[in-house]
Amino acid sequence: MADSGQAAETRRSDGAAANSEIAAAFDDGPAFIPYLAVGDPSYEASKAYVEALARGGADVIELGLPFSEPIAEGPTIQGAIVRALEGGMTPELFFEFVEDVDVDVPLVCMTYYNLIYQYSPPGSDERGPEQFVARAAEAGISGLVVPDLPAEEADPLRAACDEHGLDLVFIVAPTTEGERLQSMMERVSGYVYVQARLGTTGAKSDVSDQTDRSLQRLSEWNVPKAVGFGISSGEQAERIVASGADGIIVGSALVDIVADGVDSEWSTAETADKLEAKARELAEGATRGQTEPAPSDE
Amino acid sequence: MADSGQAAETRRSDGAAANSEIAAAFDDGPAFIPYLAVGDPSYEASKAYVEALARGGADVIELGLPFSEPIAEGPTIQGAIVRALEGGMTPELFFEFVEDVDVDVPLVCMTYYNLIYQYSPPGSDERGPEQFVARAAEAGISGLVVPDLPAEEADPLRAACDEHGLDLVFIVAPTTEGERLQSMMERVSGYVYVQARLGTTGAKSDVSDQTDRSLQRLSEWNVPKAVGFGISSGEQAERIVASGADGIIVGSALVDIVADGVDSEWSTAETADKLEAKARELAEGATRGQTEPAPSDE
Amino acid sequence: GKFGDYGGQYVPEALMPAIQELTDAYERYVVNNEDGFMDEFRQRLADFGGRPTPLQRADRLSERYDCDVYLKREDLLHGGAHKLNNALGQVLLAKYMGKDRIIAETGAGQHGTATAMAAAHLDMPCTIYMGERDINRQRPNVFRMKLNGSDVKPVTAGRGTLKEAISETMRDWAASVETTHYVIGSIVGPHPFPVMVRDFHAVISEEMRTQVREQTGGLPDSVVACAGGGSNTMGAFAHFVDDEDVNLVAVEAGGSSLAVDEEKGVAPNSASLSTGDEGVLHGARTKLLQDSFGQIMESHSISSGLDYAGVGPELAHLVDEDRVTPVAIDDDAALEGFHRLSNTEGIIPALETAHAFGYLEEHAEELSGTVVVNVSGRGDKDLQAAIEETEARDIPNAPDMSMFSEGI
Amino acid sequence: GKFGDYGGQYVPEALMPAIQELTDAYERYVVNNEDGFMDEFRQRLADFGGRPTPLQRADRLSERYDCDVYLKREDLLHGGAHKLNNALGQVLLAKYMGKDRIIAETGAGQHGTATAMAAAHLDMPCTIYMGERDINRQRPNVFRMKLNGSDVKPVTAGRGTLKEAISETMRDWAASVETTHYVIGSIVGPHPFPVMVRDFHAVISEEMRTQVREQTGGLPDSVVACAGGGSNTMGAFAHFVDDEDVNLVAVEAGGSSLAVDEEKGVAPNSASLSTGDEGVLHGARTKLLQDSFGQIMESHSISSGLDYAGVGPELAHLVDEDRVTPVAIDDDAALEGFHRLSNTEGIIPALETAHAFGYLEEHAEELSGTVVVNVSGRGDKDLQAAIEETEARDIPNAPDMSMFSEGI
Repeated sequence: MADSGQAAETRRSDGAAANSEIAAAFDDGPAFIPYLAVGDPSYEASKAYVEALARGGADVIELGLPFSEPIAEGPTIQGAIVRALEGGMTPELFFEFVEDVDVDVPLVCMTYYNLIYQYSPPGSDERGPEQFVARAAEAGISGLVVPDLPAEEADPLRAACDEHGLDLVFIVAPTTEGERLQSMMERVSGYVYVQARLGTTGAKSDVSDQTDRSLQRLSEWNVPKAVGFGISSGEQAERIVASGADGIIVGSALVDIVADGVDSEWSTAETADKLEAKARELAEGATRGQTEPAPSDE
Repeated sequence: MADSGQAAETRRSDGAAANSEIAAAFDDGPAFIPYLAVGDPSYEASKAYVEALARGGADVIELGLPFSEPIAEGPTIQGAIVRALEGGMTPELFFEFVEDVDVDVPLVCMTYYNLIYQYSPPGSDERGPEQFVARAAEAGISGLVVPDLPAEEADPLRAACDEHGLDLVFIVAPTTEGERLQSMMERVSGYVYVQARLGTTGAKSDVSDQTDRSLQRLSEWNVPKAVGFGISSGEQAERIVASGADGIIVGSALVDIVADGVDSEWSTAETADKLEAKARELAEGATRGQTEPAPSDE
Repeated sequence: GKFGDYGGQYVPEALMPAIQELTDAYERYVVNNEDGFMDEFRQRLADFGGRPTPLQRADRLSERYDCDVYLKREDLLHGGAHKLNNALGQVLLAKYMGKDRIIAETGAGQHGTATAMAAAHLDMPCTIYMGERDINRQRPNVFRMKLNGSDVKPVTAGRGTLKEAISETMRDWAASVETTHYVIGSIVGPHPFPVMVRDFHAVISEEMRTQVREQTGGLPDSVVACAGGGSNTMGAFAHFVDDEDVNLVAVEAGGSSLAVDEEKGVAPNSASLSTGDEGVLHGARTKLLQDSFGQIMESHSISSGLDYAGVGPELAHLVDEDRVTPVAIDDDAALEGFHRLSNTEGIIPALETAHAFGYLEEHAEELSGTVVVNVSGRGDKDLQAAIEETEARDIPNAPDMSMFSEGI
Repeated sequence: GKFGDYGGQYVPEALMPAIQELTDAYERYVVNNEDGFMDEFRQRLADFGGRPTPLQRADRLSERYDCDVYLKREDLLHGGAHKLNNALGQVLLAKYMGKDRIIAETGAGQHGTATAMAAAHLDMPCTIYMGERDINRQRPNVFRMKLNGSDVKPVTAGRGTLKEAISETMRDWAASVETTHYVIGSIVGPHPFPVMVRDFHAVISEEMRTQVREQTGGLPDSVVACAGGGSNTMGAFAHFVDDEDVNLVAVEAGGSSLAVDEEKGVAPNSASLSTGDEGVLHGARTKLLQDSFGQIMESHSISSGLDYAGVGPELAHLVDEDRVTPVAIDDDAALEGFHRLSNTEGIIPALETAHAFGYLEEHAEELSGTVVVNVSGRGDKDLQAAIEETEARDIPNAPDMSMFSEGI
């Protein structure tokens, strides 16, 4: 406990990741952070897809642990969650998946607070964030994103993360300002998830200029800024990174491929190949963004 | 007008019929007074039926001039009225029928007040009771029964009847008492229609002992008492007359035969024969009632 | 029992004693408040019925017509229409008279449901006659009556509609008159029904008068109410009849046309005040839709509650006296009024009531000052009809209803 | 924003500024009546909504249970249920906040229709999200919303019911939060919704308290209200919470059984107060029906308005504090209560409300003194459901409904 308290203090003072793997992912140029819901549409397929993302150049992977009421998600990711739940995904299976999946990038668990709040390890009667984070750490999770957990309600989870060396990623919206921004800055670690525009998750062809303004608001934060919401092409990835992002987060554009695979009855390998190709496009776009000058209005 | 005023005065003082034919009908033993709706189911058939009733022994015949809202009728006579209206019966056709039908008993028109109130002779703009009664008298009608015209509202019609020598028959219900009875006694002529029981028209197998009480209430009236509502057999006719009635009125039991004829597609002659037979049964019953002693409870 | 030449008691003799007994009871209990009848009536109207109903300013309509439009919210009365005022009054009166049974007839079912509610509330056995065809068209209302414990008797005679149900109820009454009260649903029928039903509904204009004074400081310039038989109309007018400066507008159902088809015996409207002739129907002399022989015409309106060939004798008289102005509003304009109140004021009116809003639109140039409209009922009962009738027409202010083509 | 451990603001970050802006507006306008907001709200509730609603003694029920049963008649509010109190309050608040658009979600359609009415009344554009399956089950309500000028958006995701509609509305709000107010329909969701919705409905118990004192001279012994999300419940309880001698009974939907089928993720009831566990749903920590993993269970009730897996955090807290007694009443008993109120008192209650009358019957021996039941809504919307559910059971006090076997 003393140790973790110290870790938290360290994090808050220097903005560094609590988890060294996540910190490392941003060391080496812009990070490409793809998202998939675990178990969509099955445990095995999902494993192949996540491994394909790693091959495609992912620096960190966000793994969705599906919750029945995903209020922050757009229809695309909601569809993935429904498929995963219908396929029998549970928190325990999720952790087995994390242990099982063959990738060597840090894994971040994205889920809703009730699953964390209710979590109890097999055979235990105790429930809650501490239990969840302990199991996540044991399975090899490096960080958490909890879209319905605002900074104000996050202290119990933050403490558990500190204790177990996990990062807790917060989402900054275009509307986040003032005290709230401050409160998040004090609690965030690993990276900050910069929401590119208002709305829920979902691939869009336009990427708002709100991104630029958001990045400016966060310019003083000592934590990598990863931009998400609506990125679907290598070109967009390039622009975002050129605007100053330290990383890009892509979910819906990848989930769309999984959904197409389900609808069109592609083989797992076929879908995995398409995912890998898309990942590569995005990762390369991000890399280009760093080396190119920022696009001007001319 | 002076004449008719005098006639009215005469009637009211001695209770005699204004119309000599109706008076005569009761002279010769108990009167059998059948009812049919004119035009049910057609002008021609209806003519044959009325003539059959005369052959069967009718002393007076009540001819229904059909009105679209027959609120005092039971379902049987309502059915007859619907058939007659659908067959095209109108007040003018009704009067032609009266002129046309080959019977030598007095004819009484039974209808609702709106048809009287609205009546205007062909080619005339004037409407109302005076016009109606004039035309009825001309056609050969001897009297009127208007079930929705209480004595209190009857003065205009009473005056027109007096002027044209028609009787105006009122219906006395089992519930009629006191002043209302008095008011009717002052206005009635021809005969009084004694309603055998509460309710609307319709053949019933029981004839209520309300009849006896009603006849007693009217014992001082100087006008023949004809009992109606629910008489359907010679036996009932006999009992009623034996109880002191001067006549019996039968409608629904006869209309039932017409309705059966329509339903069973009997020929007009066939229906007419059945009507004649039924009329004979009723007329003979009535006659027996006068000669037999009144039935006792033993 | 007379309003000029109108009114009277044109009923079969067997019913006269009941009519006289009712007249006597009306005078004792309703007119003279014997045994505190009217106090109990008013208390029950408040507690059970929800009176007083509000008088609400309609902001959008006021702006549209450049005057102050106020809505008297009878749609908020228990059951969803003004009908309960009368039904509760008569059932309570029957109790005071010692009757142990209630009968009524109903066409669209509004009067039947109000009577069934009142009968349940006052623990009175109740039988309601309804034409078989109407039963099939108004099944939710039939179900409501049954839920309230009433016996609903189908009438199969004739065309199976209101006319036949009235005849059948009269028959029941003629046979059961000693123990039974017949609850007539409008200001029609023989005396004392027209005055009694008016008195029970007069609470509408009594409240209206107080409320409009409180809100505007004066009397209204006009009071507008739809008119079928005329019960909500006289209820809304009663306390203003003596105020000669208050225009009283009775909005009738103009149907599809004011012309008549005498051949078929059909008037494609229910505008007896505007187009009817004097005659005798259902116990009273009044204005009627009838053919030249005096046969009653089949009337028509988009709103079944206005669909009646007669009208209350008192209204007929007030029209002859030029105290009440009759206006006919056709089906199309009524539907437009229905949609206007729904989408600009958040109140879905009954199709009957909608005629009054059709009047506002069509006679906008005549409106000025304070105009009070009686919102006689809510439109929940009319949703299916509104869909069908709107689809059959080109109503500019209707929402897209394509998803409801197959009904709701 | 907390009730013991319950409540809070568990929402996506993008919504937090809106939630904070709303919290600020709630404190200024609702709590402190800035710019006379509460005065205008109350005036509109009176004129447009029909407040105060009556407190009526139920004579037959009082006799049956040998105590004084009073009915708080929220069924008489415009729209037919208490829902308008809140919808009108929030739409008016949105106007004060300068928002120019309203969104809401609805399951059975009651909150949607109330919101659509309020939006029309206050001239606010309104979009209502509704699951496609619910749209097909509740077509009359959909039509009412469209008539009131609202845009009804079908949600096709998932099973097409309330849960999906909530997600879709959240999505809209997350994208439009700067111009749009999301009208939540119960005392659920993130702070300030639970307190704000309670405050808008608290007029129920405020009136109740005055009325019961006027009629009985004292406070009630019990206040009984059905509880789904709990808005009518807290509305009926709010002004009695500090009166420790007044029993507060929250009647939940016991459905067909209080047992759960964890395998299928189905709880055949909606009794979250009686059987739920603490968790986080739709922005607040409260009692929930959830499986051992924390996935939300599909709840069930004969009354769609009670069919929700969560409950207001304030109610959850009051239950933990033993201030409110939760009681579960199953579908059968609710239906029997539905029929009893209909045929003995002349009031057809909503199936939600019927649970409270099921409670009276099943807990008759516990009743004494003055018992006030909140009649949260009328049952017109439930006629079809009542037929189907009654036919599927043996309900001794139901009328013969054979003619309705094919629906109404």
